[in-house]
Amino acid sequence: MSKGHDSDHGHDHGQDHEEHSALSETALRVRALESLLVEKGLVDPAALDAIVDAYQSKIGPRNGARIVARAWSDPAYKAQLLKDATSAIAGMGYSGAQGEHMVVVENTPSVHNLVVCTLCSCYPWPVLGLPPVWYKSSAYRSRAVIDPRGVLREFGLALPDEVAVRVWDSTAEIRYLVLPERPAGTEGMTAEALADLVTRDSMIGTAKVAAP
Amino acid sequence: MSKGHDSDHGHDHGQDHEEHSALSETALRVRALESLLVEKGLVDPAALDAIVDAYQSKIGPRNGARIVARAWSDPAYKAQLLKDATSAIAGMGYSGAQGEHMVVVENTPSVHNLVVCTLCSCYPWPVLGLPPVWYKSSAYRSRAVIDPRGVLREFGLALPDEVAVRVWDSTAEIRYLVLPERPAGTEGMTAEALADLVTRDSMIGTAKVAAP
Amino acid sequence: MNGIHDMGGMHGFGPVEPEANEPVFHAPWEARVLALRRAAGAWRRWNIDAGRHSIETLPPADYLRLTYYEKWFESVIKLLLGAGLVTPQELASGRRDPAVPVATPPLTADKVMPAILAGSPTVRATSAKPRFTVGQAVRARGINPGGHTRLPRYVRGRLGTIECDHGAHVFPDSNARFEGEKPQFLYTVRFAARELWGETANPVDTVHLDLWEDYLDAA
Amino acid sequence: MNGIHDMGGMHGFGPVEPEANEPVFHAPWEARVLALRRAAGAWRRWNIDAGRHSIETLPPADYLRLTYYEKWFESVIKLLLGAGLVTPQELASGRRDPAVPVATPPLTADKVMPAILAGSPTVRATSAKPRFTVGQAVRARGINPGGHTRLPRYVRGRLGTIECDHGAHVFPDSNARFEGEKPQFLYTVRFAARELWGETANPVDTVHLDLWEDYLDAA
Repeated sequence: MSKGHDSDHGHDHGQDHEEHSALSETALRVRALESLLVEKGLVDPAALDAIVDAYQSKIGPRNGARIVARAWSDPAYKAQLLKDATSAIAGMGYSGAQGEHMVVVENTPSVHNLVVCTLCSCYPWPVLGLPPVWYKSSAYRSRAVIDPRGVLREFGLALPDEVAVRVWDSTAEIRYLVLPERPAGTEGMTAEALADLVTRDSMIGTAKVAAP
Repeated sequence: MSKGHDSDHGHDHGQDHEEHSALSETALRVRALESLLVEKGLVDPAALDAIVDAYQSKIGPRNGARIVARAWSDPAYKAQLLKDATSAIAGMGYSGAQGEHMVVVENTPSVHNLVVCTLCSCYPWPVLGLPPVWYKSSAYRSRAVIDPRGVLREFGLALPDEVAVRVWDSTAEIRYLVLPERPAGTEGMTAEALADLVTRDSMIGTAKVAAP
Repeated sequence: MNGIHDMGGMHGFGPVEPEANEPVFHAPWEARVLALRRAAGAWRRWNIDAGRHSIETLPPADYLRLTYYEKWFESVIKLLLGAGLVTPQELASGRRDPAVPVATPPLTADKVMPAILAGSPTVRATSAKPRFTVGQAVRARGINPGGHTRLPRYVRGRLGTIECDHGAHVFPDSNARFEGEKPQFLYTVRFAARELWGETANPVDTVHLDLWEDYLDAA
Repeated sequence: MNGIHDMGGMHGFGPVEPEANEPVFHAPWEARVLALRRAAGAWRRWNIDAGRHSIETLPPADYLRLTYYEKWFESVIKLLLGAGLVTPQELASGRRDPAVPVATPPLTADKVMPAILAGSPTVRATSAKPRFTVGQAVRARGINPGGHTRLPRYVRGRLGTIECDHGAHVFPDSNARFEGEKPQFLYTVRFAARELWGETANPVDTVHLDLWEDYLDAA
């Protein structure tokens, strides 16, 4: 499944590979630019480290999973989340860049939601962290709107024709989080245990949450 | 004007260059394929030479120029050309591949015609030969239909707003030849002398025929 | 398919850059690619529509990066392999599989000019009647075929006028899939530039496309 | 612009290929590019829409060929040069022009998390009344702006329904050109998949986009 990240296709007759080309040359150029910007006093290297640390270790799909788990466990919170996601999510401590305006869309037995950004790669950073490579790929961006069921099948999710697929193309600064269906067999589980079940893909809409 | 053909942009951060990349490697690969196909008896090397010779020396825009010059000189021929271009052109000895079905469109003081193929690079080979690189470029194919006047300005042709621009997108096997306006000051010239004035671009529609 | 090749109306490709005194070929290998494609095509194991589709299905990044004849070269390899005229092993080794008998080329030098001058007309006799008449208003269908099609995205759903009836021609969508020529009427359809591009377009400008009946509805 | 970035509905890019246990960054330089872009953005010499446009205007072949963070890197260089924060000579030499005084970075380490948590909301107070109401039928305009826009080609000319009113938001088309925020009402608009893609689409499926008033007409 990780074919897109191998570097075994060269530039010459390459496939449409999207990641990791010319890695070492780019690394050198990035280092040179950072060095120049630091020398000019335009950026603070400690701030750069702090930004990297924020997205490397603090902000990721675990945040979204906690939101989902609480919504499953707390009907009042779920109602608030579906009514005003931005404030409900901020109440859990998650807010800001690329999640300034949040909407949560709920999967049900008859509705399946799928999030994409066809024009770039908009994604709800505060709750899911940085997007995976596949979400940013031309394949996903191009196909999610015209062939969502085909994309879902590739993710192993074959939906019956009568289940409505709702695709959310993030064309503005509204960011979407899918509230997946709570799986059977999770009665009585704590919110923390429930959060362990919730995958990133289930909150994008390319997967369901599997029963434990 | 020939910037698109320099090889001074490498693959790494190249411009959208469209021609002449990796020339020597490709040349070797082409030679290997030809050798294999000849060895297998699939192609006759003398036939290959004959095909190259046909398009290198026999079939080119001089053919179209003779058509245009005759139409300027012979009203009956012009009428036939505009009514049934395929047979009128065949009558001059030009026919066949990529010109099986011809239509001639006439420029007038109030109408300017421009030919493109947005989906590939269809072009009337029997009368114009093989298309130039710019005709096959993404820039021309993308822009000719949405911004024909901008394209024409880049070719040095600024048309007044009241002149209708008719763009012909060659989406089927009909091939288009523009009959340019006969320039002033050419009264009494022979068809052969007139043909010397007629440029390839004037028969695509990106230029007018200049007065002698 | 809504492929990278369907680029009518796109922005961002920069200026058109004509080359002064451009040669017919920029390198000898370009001429050989042209000739190889034509000569191999004489086996009639593919048709022009399948040939176009083989270029359209190159990886999009390659489609934009490769030159015209480089695309032709990649395409002819795909076609030869797809038709079984060449095996992957032969292509890799550059040598004929000795188990396969040597063939006799269908196109010899003496047949080249006659073949070029004859071409491959696509008009077909039909007893069918055309569905549309010159002057009639039509709308290009809002379809999105996944295979080869010659209906560009920029006219889909747009209103036009039948300008010319060219008779029945081979239908590329089926022909490219080797599902038959299914000839049907082909029309030149005129679209106002404003219908295609909006109110900023020049009101007297028009764009004309040759479209088959299956691409059109009466408006 | 009808750029290569506007790829919704295109065919030919192949399957979606998820990576198991994907790391946040595939190489340290990717993280540095993310951080450089964010820290340089703190100078407020460009905005998010201009930033997006700088990626959209990369040469299309590069847009498809480069990785996400490679595009970000090329874009941040364009933005830095465009804003005059870095000169071409400095970029080429890698050394500061000694004639330019050393600056003081606006974003320091202590401000990073507060800045991330604050974000940059785009909703704006307005005394204007919304032109459309929830449930109303609207048609996406058939416009083709040459500059930045967030109206994808695949919905232009198509009929939809207002599903949600998000209040007035910064208008990207003007903001990307540094011509002001021109806030206007933003709506989620629901389109039937069949309206967008034709009769082969599933009849119960829908696609939802967030579109500004200037992108819409009452139907």
